[in-house]
Formats: sequence, structure tokens, C-alpha cells
Amino acid sequence: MDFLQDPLKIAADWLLGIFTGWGMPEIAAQVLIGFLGVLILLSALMVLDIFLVWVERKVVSRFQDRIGPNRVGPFGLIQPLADIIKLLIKEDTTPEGADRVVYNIAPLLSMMSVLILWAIVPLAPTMLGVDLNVGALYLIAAGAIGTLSIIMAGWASNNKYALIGAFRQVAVMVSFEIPMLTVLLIPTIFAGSMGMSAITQNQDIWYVWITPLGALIFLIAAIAELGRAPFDMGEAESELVSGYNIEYSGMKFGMFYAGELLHAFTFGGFWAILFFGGYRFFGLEQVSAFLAVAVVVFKAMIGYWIIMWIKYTLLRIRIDHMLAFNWKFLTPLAFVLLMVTALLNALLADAASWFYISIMFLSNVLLGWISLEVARVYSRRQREKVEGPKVVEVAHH
Amino acid sequence: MRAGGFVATEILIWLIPLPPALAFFLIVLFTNKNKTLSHTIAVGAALLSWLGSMIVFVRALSIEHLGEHPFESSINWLPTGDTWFRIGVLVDPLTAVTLFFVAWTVLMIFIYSVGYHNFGQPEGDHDHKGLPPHGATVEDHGHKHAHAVPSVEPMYSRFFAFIGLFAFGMYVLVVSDNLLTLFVGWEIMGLCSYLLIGFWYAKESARDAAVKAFLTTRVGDVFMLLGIVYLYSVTGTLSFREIFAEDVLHTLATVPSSFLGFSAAGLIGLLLFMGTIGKSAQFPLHVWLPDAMEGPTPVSAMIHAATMVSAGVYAVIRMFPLISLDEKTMAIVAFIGAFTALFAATIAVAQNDIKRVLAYSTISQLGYMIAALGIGAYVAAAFHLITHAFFKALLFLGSGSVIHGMEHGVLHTGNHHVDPQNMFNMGGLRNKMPITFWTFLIGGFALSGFPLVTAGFWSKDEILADAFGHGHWWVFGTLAIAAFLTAFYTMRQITLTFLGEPRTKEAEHAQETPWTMTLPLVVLSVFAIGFGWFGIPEHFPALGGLFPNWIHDFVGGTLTEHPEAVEFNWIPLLTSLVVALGGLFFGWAIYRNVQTPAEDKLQIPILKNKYYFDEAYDFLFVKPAYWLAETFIYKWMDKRVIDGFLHIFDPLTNGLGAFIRNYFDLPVINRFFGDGSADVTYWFGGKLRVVQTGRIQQYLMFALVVFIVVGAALYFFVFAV
Amino acid sequence: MVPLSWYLILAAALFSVGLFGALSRRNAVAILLGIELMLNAVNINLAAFWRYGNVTNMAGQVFAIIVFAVAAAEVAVGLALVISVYRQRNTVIADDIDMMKF
Amino acid sequence: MTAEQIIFLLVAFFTLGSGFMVVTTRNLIHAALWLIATLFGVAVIFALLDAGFLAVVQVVVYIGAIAILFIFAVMLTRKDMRDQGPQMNRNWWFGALISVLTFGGLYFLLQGWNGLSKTAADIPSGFDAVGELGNALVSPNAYVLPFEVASVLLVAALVGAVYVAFNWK
Repeated sequence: MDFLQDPLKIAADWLLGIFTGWGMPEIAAQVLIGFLGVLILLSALMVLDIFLVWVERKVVSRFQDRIGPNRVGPFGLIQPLADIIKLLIKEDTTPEGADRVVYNIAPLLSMMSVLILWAIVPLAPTMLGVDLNVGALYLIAAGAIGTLSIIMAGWASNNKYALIGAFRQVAVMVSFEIPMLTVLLIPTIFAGSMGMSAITQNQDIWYVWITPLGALIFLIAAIAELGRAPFDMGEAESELVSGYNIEYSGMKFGMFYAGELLHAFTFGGFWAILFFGGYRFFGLEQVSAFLAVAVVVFKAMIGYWIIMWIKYTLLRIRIDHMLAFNWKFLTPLAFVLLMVTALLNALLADAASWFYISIMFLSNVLLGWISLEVARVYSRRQREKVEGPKVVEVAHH
Repeated sequence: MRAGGFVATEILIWLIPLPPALAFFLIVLFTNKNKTLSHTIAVGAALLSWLGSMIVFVRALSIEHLGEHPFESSINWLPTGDTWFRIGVLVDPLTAVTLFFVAWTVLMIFIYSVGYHNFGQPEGDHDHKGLPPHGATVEDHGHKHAHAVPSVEPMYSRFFAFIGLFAFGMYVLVVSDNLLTLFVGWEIMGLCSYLLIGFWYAKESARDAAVKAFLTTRVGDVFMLLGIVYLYSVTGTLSFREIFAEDVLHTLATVPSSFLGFSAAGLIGLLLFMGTIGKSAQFPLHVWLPDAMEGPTPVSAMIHAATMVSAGVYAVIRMFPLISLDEKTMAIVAFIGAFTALFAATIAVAQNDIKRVLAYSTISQLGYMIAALGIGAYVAAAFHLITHAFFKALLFLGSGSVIHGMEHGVLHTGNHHVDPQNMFNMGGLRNKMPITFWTFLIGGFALSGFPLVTAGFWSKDEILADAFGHGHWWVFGTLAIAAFLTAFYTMRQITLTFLGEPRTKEAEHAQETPWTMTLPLVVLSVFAIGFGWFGIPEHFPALGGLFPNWIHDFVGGTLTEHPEAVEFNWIPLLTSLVVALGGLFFGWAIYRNVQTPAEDKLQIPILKNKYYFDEAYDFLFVKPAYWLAETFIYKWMDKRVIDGFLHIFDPLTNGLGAFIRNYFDLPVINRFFGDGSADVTYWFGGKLRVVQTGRIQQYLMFALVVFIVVGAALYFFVFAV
Repeated sequence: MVPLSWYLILAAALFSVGLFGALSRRNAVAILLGIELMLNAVNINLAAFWRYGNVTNMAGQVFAIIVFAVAAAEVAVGLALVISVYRQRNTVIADDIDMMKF
Repeated sequence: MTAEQIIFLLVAFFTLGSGFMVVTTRNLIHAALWLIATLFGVAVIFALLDAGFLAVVQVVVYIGAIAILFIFAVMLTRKDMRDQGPQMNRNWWFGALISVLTFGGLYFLLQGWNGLSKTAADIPSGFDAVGELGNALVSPNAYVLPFEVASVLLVAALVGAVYVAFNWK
């Protein structure tokens, strides 16, 4: 086995040889190696996270026509490290009347809910934590832990703003889980498996071409899950000061913040895996596992960038509008899309692939157009109910 | 599974009937307020079915020996004890060609209906639901005066929903692989024809016609259902392919029935044929079909040409292997067919209503097919079925176009007493409505069997040749006379309607109809001419062999034994040439100068009144039924006997009741049991109600205590012992 | 290997704990919490019998899924009732909601 | 004692302990959080039983939805965030007695059953439990009817819950 192809296995075998050479029982050695692997992955992610802080700040400054961090290090690259030092040495306050244990567990859970997602991310054909056969559900399950952390933070802070922020954020997350889970079933249908690696390997054609609407719904639901603008209900700094994390200071706040950034990046990665072929890029992944990792990170970066783009461009939506948008538009649309996709997939089982792809694509476009039309007509009716029928100015002559 | 293209043919066949049914539900449930959407959905559905049918047809063509290896697919449907009743779809050559003509005619009729109901015109002044559109007054700003235009049908969406359901029934009937689903489609069409004939339900005549059609066809259907049940009880299956297996047919032919010495096959065939008598309007159940002209014209085309009556003939062709097992049944079939052909043709010559002529002509032509079946020429019958569907649909749609043109005239003059359907009010329309005229002429010539160029000639000629070749002299003679009459009344119709000079002001102001109506006419007239070339006999002088006799080769492959082509003979050919040309000539020559009904020599009362069949049925069935219900059952049985009997019981039961009440009910039941048990219950309730604390957890605890105690007791004293 | 009995005893214990909660807590929401524990105990049993019986027969897992559905339905309706009662009577103490008595 | 047994015992004690906390904690929010801990324990038990799908669904449905609902309900049904008065009703000792009796009865019954000490056979290689489960849920020969009934139940519960909890103005 070539090192370039499967570095993990070779490294693991090498370590196993060393450990057993020390007289360690084989099973213990394997557990230790597993822990080491997890440690390396998590450390890499944390480092990436630090880098993401810089990316985020740079990008937002470009969007706002500023320069961004540029003092510490070249291009301000060291700035995040300075931030971390600041966060670490800040006073660690706990509000009066707070539920101490819960208050302290919440940021840990928040970070954890993101990190455990990486267990199922296929970085390369041979680099994969667990090839879970219920990967798509696992994605949602990890999100559930994130939800939990937010409500714990909001409640334990003993602060009205925090509680309201947590309530709103949780309502949004619980609601948008449904369209997300529904569209997750679409790649599942195509790949015949919920496993992330099976989904990646089946993407001879990127699924975004077969189900562009599904990719779009997933993106919207993912942004809502993240609680980023335009769905930043939990924070809503102009209304709630800072939302559920208002009472947190120092590194505890830092964990929420880093968790959110990494979460955004992770969802960019899942978007890439589910709809944009993951590590696959014209056979590049066959050359070397490192190239494959580079490809998937690159695609995740693009997804992350799009999420940032949306965040810094759009305005916040009112909470009731957002929930109505989910329950009355996105969820039904996702259900219809799932049914249409499943039906077409069964009907076109024997079809030529070009025909299959074009019909799938067209059906998605058609469905999107129809739903937009329905929404348009509905909203016009609503408006007319409030404002009365629109008076059209007639030109006199 | 033989897959071809992107959807397997078998799945496609399952899907063919669905769009019209879907259209029906969509229109009824959702879009009935929106006329554009309704007709778009209906026509779109017809188009989808048409597309599916064409794909299936083309794929069927590419398969050799389709008759032995048809497309078929079936699923378990009803559990019947140990086995399943399976339903499914089947496309063999007969189905394929039937699908072909059904899909074309249905699509054309759907498109035509859009134009026929004048979509896009304003709501009429006095239009209301259940009546034909009355016409609307429009202010013409250019000429500063108001004028009348045809108005839109008030129940536009409803119409498209119904014909959608109708098309669904027909497709189900055609693709089904067993008698049961065939019967289901058959009955759906029965229902739809009732709904559509009575579409203008505010007209009493339409209501009566709907009821008449429904009841008359029901008589045939009951016998057909009996036949199906009998067949199932003998063979244990209703699937065509299983029934037509060698040994099953042999069993059917040899098992005797207890009826007049028929074999089981003969009796079943006869019963099934009775269904066809009703559905295809054969003597003596033909009476409903002319009255069915009360419906809108596209319905007439749908029922009397493309689908419903064809379904009857289709069913007989479908069951031909079974029916042909018994000589006697075949003789009856041949007799009924030939008799109907002649009998209806004689009535047709005396009718003045443009649609009624066509209605009797349909009965007559169906008689032709039935007669052909009776003498065993099922390929010829199928051929004539197809060509007839095309040119009769064409004729009906053309007549609708004529009526529409005349209605334009009526609206123009404002004289609503002029009947736009009476041929004596027409004349000279060839200049006003040229497309309608030429297409109608093509259809009429095809119906008459105009030699060599029209499809009708080839199919009719084949029937005559078959009858002659197999020595059925009297059938041959009858059909030849009927053919002469057919040509005669067709030419009479064309002459009165289109030739000569306009006889009324209304006819002068008639105008051509919109493209949605004329386009189907043109398309159908192409088939009315062209389809005959697929069935030219091989030994025909000069033309024979130019084209392969495709119909014979393809449809003939439906049965396992391939039918022999009859030897060519000059006598039937000359006969059909003479009767067709002669009939056309006499029709033209006699009616060239006829201006009013009084000048028409053929307005004989007995023909005018259709041999008094309606009156006879009224006397034989309707009056006795009324008498039985009113006089016998109500006045005599009910009033006298039963009531009288009951009046004797009255004092007796009263006395008994009073006795029981006073001496048993009041003292024993009420005082003792009633009040006593109530007291006891009250007392117990008062004692026990303290248990009910309203606290749910206490209830749960009580329940669990009882559960544990009883469970332990059971365990130790019952199971452990 | 873990014998089947361990799972069953764990399930029985969890069930009893849940039963205690359902019988003894005053707060209606807490009663529902106890019922959730009981349902989970049932699910452990179902999954254990699936694993220790014939693995190809999915009955155990299927009914565990159905228990999930029932639990979700129960919580939805139960909590809705609790909230409704709270709106009407301003209490969620089960013993105080005792109008349905003689 | 093998590693698997140790893991099982740890998880079992964690589960039971947090379950006990659920029914005894005074603070209801804490009770709900302990419930989440219990549910996690049960999810791990599922994972130990090779029922990965159940484990994940347990997390999604119970923790992601049901437990959150509980926390919401607790917050919505409190006049203030303090816990006043006793959390047990007057008959709590009787409830405890019944619970102990139930456990004792179940334990007693299990003792008499001969399949109790059974150990699990290996899962045949290539056996796709999730796929099989999916097939079983929609196959007419298996459990499509219970499955559909469950979905009807869910719809009914949904409608009922919305109706009951709706704030009729």
C-alpha cells in the first residue's frame, strides 16, 4: 500500500508495531492509536478554527469596505492568537443566581456538537473516522446536541435576554431540522445509503446537478441551524444585546464563538460532501489522500464563503416570518421535492444517464418555479387583505 | 421485462389510462372554477395518453409474433381463498390497433370540444346551467350596434371532467387483460354516457334520453355480468390468456349447459354478446342510441364513434375464440348483426335530423361488424371497426361543425324557431363552410364505401368478400342491400346539407368554425382515407400487393391459428362497386331538387317512426311496469291484502300489550327490578364514590396493586401448579 | 460477552425508577418524565431481544421505532394538555387537578 | 470480565443513576437535563446492542425534540423559576413500594426463565440491519401496517396538541 494512497493505515501499522514492541497488549495499543487519531484530528480542527477567525474577520471587513486585522503579523495573521490570549486572561465571571454546573457545561456541549460531526466526514477515500451507515441522521443528532447547549446556556445564565435568545434560537433550530432531514434523504435515495462515504463515492455526477433545489434547501436550513444571519435569532444583537451567550465571558464565550465558526465551516463541508462530490475532483483523489483532503477542504471553504457572503449581505428576518417561512414554505417544498425525486428516481431507473439527469434537473427547476409562483400569489393575497387591492395607475391620453 | 427506451413498456401500459382519470379528479376538485385551466388539463391528459398509446403502438409493431408474446403484466389484487384474483394489462395486436384509433379519436374529440364549447366568448344573456348556451349580445363599437354571438357553455369544466373520466373508462377497457376490469371500464363508460347524454339536464328530452340510455344498456350489462360469473364458475379465471388456452377452451366447448342444448361456451358467448347488444346498440336494444343525440355533439362522436359502441364490438372480437366455439351462438350473432345492419339503414333514409341519420348509420355499421364476426371474419370486423371509428368520428364532428355554423346563422337572424339540426333548413353550405364540407364529404364517401380511395371501401369490401367466400349467401345479400342504403342516405345527407342553394336565411349566414374544430376534422379525414391502404387484400387486381396487407398480418396474429385470406372473387367486388356508386348516384339524383320534407317520397310513417319500436317498448315494458307498481302492488297488494291483514292484528296486539303492561310490566319490572336495582346501585355508588378522588396517580396505584396481586395470585395458583 | 439478563435487569430497574417517578412526583411534567423513562426501558428490552434472538427478524427494532413514535405523540399531547391546564388553573400539580371526582 | 462488560456496567450505572436523579431532583430543569443524560445512556446501550440506527434516532428524537419540549414545558408552566413546596406527593412511599414490588416481581419472573443467560450470536457478515429495518417497515409482508398506524397516530397527536395548546383568544 502506497503511503500517498493510505497514509493513515501505514501510520497506524507503524505505531502498532512500536507499541506492541514496548510490550503493550494489542487491543490496548489499538485503543491508544484510535485516541491518538482523534487527538490529531481535533487538534487540526482547532488550529483550523483559529485560522477561521482570521478568515471571517478578513472577509467581513472586505464586505464592509474595511481592511480588517492587519497589525499583528503579516496580514494580521497572528491576530487570532492575540485574541485567544486576551480571552484566556479575561476575568471569568459567573452571574448571580446562575445554575453553575449547567452554565459551565453549555459551552463544552456547544463545541462538542461541532467536533463530533467530524467523525463521519470522509476526508479522503481512505481517511474517515467512522463509516456510519446512518450518517445523515448522525448529522441531525449532533445538531440536537447543539440545540441542547443553547437552551442550557440560555437558561443557566439567569438572564432574560439570554433566555429569550435561547428560546428563539431553539425554536428555529428545531423547526429547520425538518426540511434539512428531508433533503438529506435525497442524496440518500441517489446513493442508496445514508453513509457519507457511500454518498461521496456515488457522485459520478455531482448531486447538485440532479437536485439543485435540494442543495438550496439544505443550504438555507443549514444557515438557520447555524443561527447566522439572516436567521441570527439567537444573537440578534440589536434586539437582545447578544442573546444566549450574553453572560459568558473569557474563553467560555470564546468556545461559543469558535464553535459557531467551525460549525459554519463544517456545514460548508457537508454541503460539499452531499451535493458537490466531497473529495472527488476529476480523479485527483486517486492520486494521493492528501490531495483529496485538500479538495474537500477547498470545497468546504467555498461553502463557508457562501455562508459568510449571505450573512454579511442579508438583513435579519423577523422570528414569526422565519418560522412561517419554514413551516409553510420550506417544509412542504422539501416534502414535495422528496416525493417527486423518489418517484422520478423509481420511474427512470432504466433510463440513460443524460436523460435521467436532465429530467431530474428540469423537475427541480420546475418545482422551484411553481413554489415561488404559489408563494408570490399567496403573499399578494395577504398583502391585499391588509392593504386592499392594488390600484394600477392608468395612463391618460 | 422487455425494456425499451426509458420506461418499460409494461409500466407505460399501466400508466396510459391514468392521465384522464387524474384530469377528472383535478378538474372536479380543484380547477372547476377556471375554464382555461380545466380544458388545458383535460387536453393535456388526452395528449399524454395519446403519447403513451403511440409509444406502445410503435413498440408493439417492432415485435414479431406479438400475438404469441404480447406485452403483459399483472398484479395480485383480490385474495380468493387460496389463490389471488389477478388483474393486469395486456397489449396484443388487437389491443394495439384499438389503442391506436382510440388515442387518435379521443385526442381529436378533446381538441374539438374546446372549440365546440366556444371558449373565450362572453357569458350569455340568459344562459343557465343545464341548458345549451343561448347566445350573448355584444356591443360592437365599430358599427355602433349590438349583435348576438354564441356564448360559452356554462358547465364547461364539468364537461371536460366527464369526458376525461369517459376516456379513462375506454383506456381501462382496452388495456385490461381480464373480463372483470374490462367490465369495470365498460360500466364507467356507461355511467359517463348517462352523465353526458343528460349533460343539459334542464332539458326534459335530455333527461329522458339519459335515463333511457342507462336503463337500456343496463339490460345488456346484467346478462354480460351473468356471463362473466358463469365463465368464472366454469374456468376459475377471467384472464383472456388463460381462458384462451387450448385445454380451457376445450373444456368450455364440451361441458354442456342446461339451457337449450348450448354448450357452456355457447351460453357464455351468448350472454356476453347480450352485453354487446346493449352497448353497441344492436337490435332489439338499439333504441337508446338515436335518443342519445341529446348530448353535446362531441359526446355523440365519443359515444357513437370512437369509444363506447366500439367497446361492444371490441369485447366480442376479444372474446371471439370463446364465442366461435358454438355454431348456434355464431348463427345468432350473424343474424342479429345482419338484421340490424339492414333494419337501421332503412330507418336512416327517412330521418331529417343531421345527427339522427348518423346515429342510425352507426347502428347499421355496427351491425356490419357484428355480422362479420358472426360469420367468423374477425379480422375484417376489426378492420371495419377501426376505419369506422375514424370516419364516423369525422362525420359526427363535421355535423357538429355544421350545427354550429347554423347556430351562427340562427343567432344572426334571431329566429330561434329554426332548428339548426334539421337538414331541410340547410343547403348550399359548401361555400360557407368549405373545410367542413370537404372533410364531411370524405367521411361520407368513406361511410358509403366509395371505391378504391376511401378506407370504408376496403373494410366493407373485405366483409362482403368474407361473407361471399365462406358461402353465407343471405348475410352477403342483406349486407349488400344495407350497403346500398348506406350510400343512398349518406348522399342524401350531403346533398341536403351542402349542395344546392341555401333553403333558409339562417343557412345563408352560416360561417366556418374555428381551427380547434376544423383541425380535428382534417386530421381525421386523413385517416378516413389513408387507413384503408393498410388492408388491401393481396389478390386484389392491380392494387393488391402494392402495400402489404398489414391489418390481416398484424391483427390476424392475435389468435394462435392464423386466419386464411379468402380467395379473390369478382362477384363481391362488383357488388360493392355497384351498390356504393349506385347508392351515391340515386341519393344525389333524387334529392338534388328536393326542397321541403313534403317533396321527399321516403318520409314513410313507419320509417319516420322507427318501426314504432319506442311505442312497442312503451306498451310492452313501461306500461306494464307502471301497472304492476301502481295498480297491482300499491293499490291491490299493499292497500288491500297487506294492510287488511295488519288491521286484523291491530286489536289483538293492543289487547295483549295492555295486559302485559298492567299486570307484568308495571308491578314486576318497574317496581321491583327497576326501582329496586336503581336503589341498590345508588346505595353502592354512594359507598364506593369515595374511591374516586380525582387524583390520577392514586388510580394508577390502585390499578397496579390490583395488577400485582392478581398477577401474583395467577402465577402461584394457576401457572405454578 | 454481556448476557441477556443484564440488559433485562437494567430495563426492569429503569422501568421501576420511571414508575416511581410517575407515581410519586407532584408536578405533571415530572410525571411525564417518569413515563419517558418507562418507555425507554421498554425500548431497551425490544432492542435486546432483537439482538439476542434471531437477528434477521427485525420485529424488535421495528417496534422500538414505533415506541419512539408513540413517545413523541405522548409528549406532544401530554405537554399540550399540561400547558392548557396551566393556562386554565394556574397549576401543574397533579393532585390539585382533581375536578373529576364525586 | 471483558471490556464490553465493563463498558456495559459503567453505562448501566450511569443510566440508572441519572434516571434516579430524574425522579428525585427538586429542580425540574435539572430533572429534564438528567433525563437527557439517561437518554444518552440508553442510546449507548443501543449502540452496544449493535442497533446503531436506534441509537441515532434516540438522540434525534428524544434529545433533539422530546427533551427540548420538556424543558420548554417546564419553563412555560412556572410562575417563577424557584421550586416551592415538596416535589413528592403524600403517597410517595406507596409509589416507592409499588415500584420496588414491580422490580422484585419482574426479577423473580426473569429468574424462572430459562433463556435469561443467553448470549448473543454474531451478526452475520454482510447483514445490513438498517436496510433490513427499512424493508421491514414498508414491506406489506412485514410491518407496513403498524408503521402506517404509527404515522396516523403522529398526525393525530400533532393536530390534537396544536388544538389543545392553542391560545384561543
